Amino acid sequence: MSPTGYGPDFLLDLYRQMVLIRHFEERVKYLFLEGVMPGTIHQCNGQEACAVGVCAALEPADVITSTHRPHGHALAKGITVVEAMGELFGRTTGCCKGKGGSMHLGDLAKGMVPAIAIVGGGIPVATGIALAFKMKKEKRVAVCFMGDGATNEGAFHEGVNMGAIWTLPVVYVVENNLYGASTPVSWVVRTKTISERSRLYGIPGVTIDGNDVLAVYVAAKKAVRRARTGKGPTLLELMTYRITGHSRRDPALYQPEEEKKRALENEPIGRFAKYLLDRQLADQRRLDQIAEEVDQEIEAAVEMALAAPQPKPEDTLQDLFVA
Amino acid sequence: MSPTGYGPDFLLDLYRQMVLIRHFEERVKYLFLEGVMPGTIHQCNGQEACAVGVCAALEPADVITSTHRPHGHALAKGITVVEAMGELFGRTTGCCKGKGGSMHLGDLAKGMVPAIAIVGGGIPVATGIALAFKMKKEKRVAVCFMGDGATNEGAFHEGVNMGAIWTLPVVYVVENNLYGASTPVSWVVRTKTISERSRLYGIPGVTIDGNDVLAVYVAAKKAVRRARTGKGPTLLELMTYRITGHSRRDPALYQPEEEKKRALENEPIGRFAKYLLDRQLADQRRLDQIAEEVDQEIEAAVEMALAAPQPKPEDTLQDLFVA
Amino acid sequence: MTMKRLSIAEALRECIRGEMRRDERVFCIGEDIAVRGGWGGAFTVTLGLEKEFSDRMINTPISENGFFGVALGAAMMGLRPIADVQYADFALLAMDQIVNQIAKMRYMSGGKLTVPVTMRAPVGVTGRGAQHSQSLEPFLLPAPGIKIVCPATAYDAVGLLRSAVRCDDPVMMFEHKLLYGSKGARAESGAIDASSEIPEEDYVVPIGRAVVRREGADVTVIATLLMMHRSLQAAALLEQEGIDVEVIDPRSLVPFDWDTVKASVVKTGRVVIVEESPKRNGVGAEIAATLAEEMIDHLTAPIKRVAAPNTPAPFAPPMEEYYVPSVERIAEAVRQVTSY
Amino acid sequence: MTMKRLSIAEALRECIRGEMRRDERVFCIGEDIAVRGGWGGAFTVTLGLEKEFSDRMINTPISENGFFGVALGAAMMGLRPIADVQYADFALLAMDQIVNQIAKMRYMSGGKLTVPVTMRAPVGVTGRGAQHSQSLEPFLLPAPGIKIVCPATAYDAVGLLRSAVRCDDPVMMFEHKLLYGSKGARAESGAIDASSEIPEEDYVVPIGRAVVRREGADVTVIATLLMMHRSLQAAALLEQEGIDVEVIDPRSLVPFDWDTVKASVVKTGRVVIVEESPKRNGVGAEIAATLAEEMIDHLTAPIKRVAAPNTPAPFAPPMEEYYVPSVERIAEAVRQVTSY
Ligand SMILES: Cc1ncc(C[n+]2csc(CCOP(=O)(O)OP(=O)(O)O)c2C)c(N)n1
Ligand SMILES: Cc1ncc(C[n+]2csc(CCOP(=O)(O)OP(=O)(O)O)c2C)c(N)n1
Ligand SMILES: [Mg+2]
Ligand SMILES: [Mg+2]
Repeated sequence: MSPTGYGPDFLLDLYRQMVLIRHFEERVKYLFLEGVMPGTIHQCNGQEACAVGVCAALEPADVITSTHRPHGHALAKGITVVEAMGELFGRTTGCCKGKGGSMHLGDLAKGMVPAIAIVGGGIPVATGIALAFKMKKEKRVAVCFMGDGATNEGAFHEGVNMGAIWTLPVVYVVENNLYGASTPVSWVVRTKTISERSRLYGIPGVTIDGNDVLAVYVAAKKAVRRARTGKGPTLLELMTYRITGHSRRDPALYQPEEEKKRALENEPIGRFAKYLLDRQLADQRRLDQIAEEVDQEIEAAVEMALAAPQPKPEDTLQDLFVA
Repeated sequence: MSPTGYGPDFLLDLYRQMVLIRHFEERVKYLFLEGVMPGTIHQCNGQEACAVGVCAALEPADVITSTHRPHGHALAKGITVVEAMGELFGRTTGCCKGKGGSMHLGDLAKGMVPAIAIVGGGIPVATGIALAFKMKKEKRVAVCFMGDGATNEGAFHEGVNMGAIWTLPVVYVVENNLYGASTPVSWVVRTKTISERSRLYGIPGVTIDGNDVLAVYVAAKKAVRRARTGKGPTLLELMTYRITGHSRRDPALYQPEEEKKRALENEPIGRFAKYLLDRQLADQRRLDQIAEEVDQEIEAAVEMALAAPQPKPEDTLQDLFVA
Repeated sequence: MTMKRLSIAEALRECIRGEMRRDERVFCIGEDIAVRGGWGGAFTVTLGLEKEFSDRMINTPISENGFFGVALGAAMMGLRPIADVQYADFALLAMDQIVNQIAKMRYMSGGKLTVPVTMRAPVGVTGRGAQHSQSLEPFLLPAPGIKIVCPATAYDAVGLLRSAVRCDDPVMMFEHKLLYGSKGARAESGAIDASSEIPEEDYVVPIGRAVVRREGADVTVIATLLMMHRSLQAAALLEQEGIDVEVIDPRSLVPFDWDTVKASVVKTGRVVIVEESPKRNGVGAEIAATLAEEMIDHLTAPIKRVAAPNTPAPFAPPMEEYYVPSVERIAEAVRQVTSY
Repeated sequence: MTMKRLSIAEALRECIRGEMRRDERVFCIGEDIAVRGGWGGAFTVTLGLEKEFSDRMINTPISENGFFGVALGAAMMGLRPIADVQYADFALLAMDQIVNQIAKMRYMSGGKLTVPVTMRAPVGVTGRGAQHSQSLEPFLLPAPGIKIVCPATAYDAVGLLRSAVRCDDPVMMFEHKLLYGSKGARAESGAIDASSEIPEEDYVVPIGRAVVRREGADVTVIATLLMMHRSLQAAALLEQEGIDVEVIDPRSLVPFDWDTVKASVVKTGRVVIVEESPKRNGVGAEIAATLAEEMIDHLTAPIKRVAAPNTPAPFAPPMEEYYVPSVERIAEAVRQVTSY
């Protein structure tokens, strides 16, 4: 696996975050299938190392944009379980006061723009955030999360090109989970990797094992440093896999069984647990304890959300304009 | 210059076409500045070898899309001077019956879609034309003319990618005249060439001297053959220069004097005349005669257009729907 | 004449299958429409069609502006594409191709070419927040050159889609997520049964012809899609209060069947227009404005529009419920104009 | 108080310069806006500003959807972009960023963030054919979350732009090509003088406030931009026929100054709405619909809308002239409603 030299606190925190996201997603799925949770959901089970590894490389003042699949990014960037769960339940305690919902999770105070559910839509926006950092001479970095499918949108081309020509402090992170919704990436992209697309813009691109949280962290760290020191964008392709449906009740029948099986063996949390155990950075009891703490946190958040006030119907009319 | 082995008729026809386009543009500019011709105009003086070299490589049944700067493409694809001039004057004899105007010249019967004046807008359209050829198993080819500036539009990315993944019979022709309107290409593209962008889509790309009509013809021939034989798209970058304003009365002050001077020395008609004279494929008298014939054709077309009927005001209401 | 009861999603699927069998120039283009084990687009309409028409189900990259342009190019070459976006909101990415190219190409050519593109887009506010909820009708009505249809029943969906595919002009069909009757993983909560008996024979519903869904003497309610169904429910409620409501489903927005609407207004003198979009410049704006221009002497009460407020769609259920016109809000509007 | 007579293009330029001097967060972004020897955008508004503000004139690639998204990102980080497209038609390429992102972002955030983006787009039919002629107002009016202003004079252009730049909400300003008074190579044939005396002092024109351009007792004519000027000309003509026309220039379309319009309707009882867009779902649709809902008892004649026909803009001058409402067409509509 990845280079060592990290303290156990740091490593266990990465682990804790990934478990938090996984368990959050599992709990949410259950609440959704039970009919308790409203709306629709796109979950990131299996892709936790991407969100956690990248966000671990960021400062609180750095800003991310996210997609229709934002739960992991939100939790990794510091939105609390309470704020996220509240939003998924559409409560006033949610990070968007119930106006956003699952697909628009975010809070600028935590460095996350409300997630943009239009595929590719966040790419120019993240570029503009980075432009502002550069113009204001702030040493902050923008990170744009997107899927493989998003790299076929015109917005990708326009956004990344502007990031490149203006040498902006932005990192474009592609979570390549092999599918855009149900469509295999091989049907819609002809190059071997997506990171090659970076060459079109004259910026570096790398393809990384996105299920190896430390590899992701290392690559993100490098890209973020590059951005922060004024050297411009990087296109970071993280190879991963979605081990749940695309949304809601999707049984993902388009994913071949064999592929799914391999993916389950390769999922990031099990791998990182093994890494920690093998190196005796934690014992199983400690890992179990983390899972338990995380579950308690989630459970408490569910209860708080269910007890939290619903928005009033007429709140619909608020929050459009400042004045 | 370019490989020889072409008969003098063919070569003189290329010459004639380039001169026709140049003189057409010059006459139109004059009519426009005089206030006789309505509308606005974008002219292709200096870029004639691109239109002529590429269209010489096409069959009549092949189809081109064009841009806000379509006069040269139209004439090279077989729209007559009468039809083009009529349209510029907004007469019923125009190829679009006066509904289109300069920026929408075209006639499918001649293999040219009404020109698309939204920069980049023709790229997906040409791709769709090629898709139809492929689905209908017709051995026809689509050619998409665009400027350097158009390659930064999202439509470029989306259109070329689809042409590539579906291996369609289409040639994407970029006339790189170093400016998108007034903006230097070096400000907005970071790679050395635009043809490199083709690699992102897994298709070949070449950069050619676009002021050398035979070089253009040879490269186009190759790309067209590739398309026609089912091998998919090529991105053809033709290096050229606009030796007139971007539109209307633009004095093009953003073009450095030194650059303009070099461009004038390098303009395609003078170069090709020298080629023909040097190889004694024609004498000056023959070239002068061509210019004269061409001028007569243009003059006749101007007279016909001025004498042609204007559309009736209520014709505005026609031609929207079939039924 | 045999009949089958089909949901809108099923009926559209069979209709597309039939058109593709009938005419080999017809093909489908869109995202996730041809993946085995997939969903047949976002709402199962094209489910399984790739098995029969492997060459004519063009599964695109996520490139909306791009594939609408591709559809245009193919249509000009004589094919008859059916292009769909997964949610109408995403058609905003393709506005250049739809409004600047598809809608204008025939006109710019001086009527020399035809653009037989059929477009499909699901609309409706359905628990997904602000970016998956828009009714895009108001954004296309100002664009000359596109016909617009909005089927509220499976019968109309089939008849209008047949007309669209066979029409040489661009047609946009808006479909409602809660009316599809999509099943399995793609079922919608809050769905309404819009299924119909679909005759075996090859019928069409002409574009531009409204239908009177319910005859009534007191007030004319005009609504399409989900709002048409809610208007019928409101009418049933109001019947018990002694108010006799006529419900007109225009079915086509462009061209619009003014004759049917005006005849009704002559009869009732009262008009309520219902729609799911924000009120400002919605579908009702044009209807109300035209009636104000041409029918003012027949109106015995002010026209009333029932619509969403001028905000994006909120996520939380209590707000969403407030946002979308309810049966009760429609009924209340009718009461107001009848008691004027 | 010193004054200078300035055209709209000049006045906007000085206004932008002033705002950029006053507030270093203000910057411009768009195509061809910062090229030495260039034109200062399509109509000279930003001409030469790059000399004073070399770091704050962001000259973009031809990427409309992209740079509106960039403006949004920068605005959320506290900058105050002024983004412009060369022709309003091209804003159709950016509808996702404008309608789905810029307009909704604050709302989706639960009111937690602000989006101080100013957008500018030239409209008007000016001899360029179907793709360089659209008035985009009807395409943005249905999008909640964007304020819309339309200055008809240099005075208003300055006052409204100042308000827009200082406003924490997204504002779209539509400017008319024939009113700019652009000079040199960018001069327009058929231009109308819309210049004003511009005071030195720092005035604003509040967004949402209409102005009565001409008082009159017989009929209310509502029009913005070029149509406002033509309406004034029509009013002058009609004065000689003894018809006393009130001309209202709403200046802002969102929010709309209903008070001023309604007060006028109470007085005159007759309304003509003039616009340059195709009639269907144009600006006039919403105004007429609202008046039909709320003012019907004050109307003594049917409302009349004067607009372009429901086609794209044709190129040939005789058709273009027929397409755009003329002074005579406006006058004729007024005669009709006053003789009703
Ligand atoms: C512009 C747009 N088109 C289509 C969709 C519908 N849609 C939602 S997610 C998705 C697939 C996205 O694929 P990818 O970018 O790879 O992200 P992933 O879902 O794999 O995380 C699609 C097509 C959308 N939300 N936005
Ligand atoms: C979508 C769009 N944006 C902007 C314009 C305005 N415009 C017309 S031509 C042009 C420059 C195009 O550059 P390029 O593609 O290099 O073609 P060239 O003019 O050099 O032939 C611009 C910006 C347009 N017509 N369409
Ligand atoms: Mg994916
Ligand atoms: Mg160029």
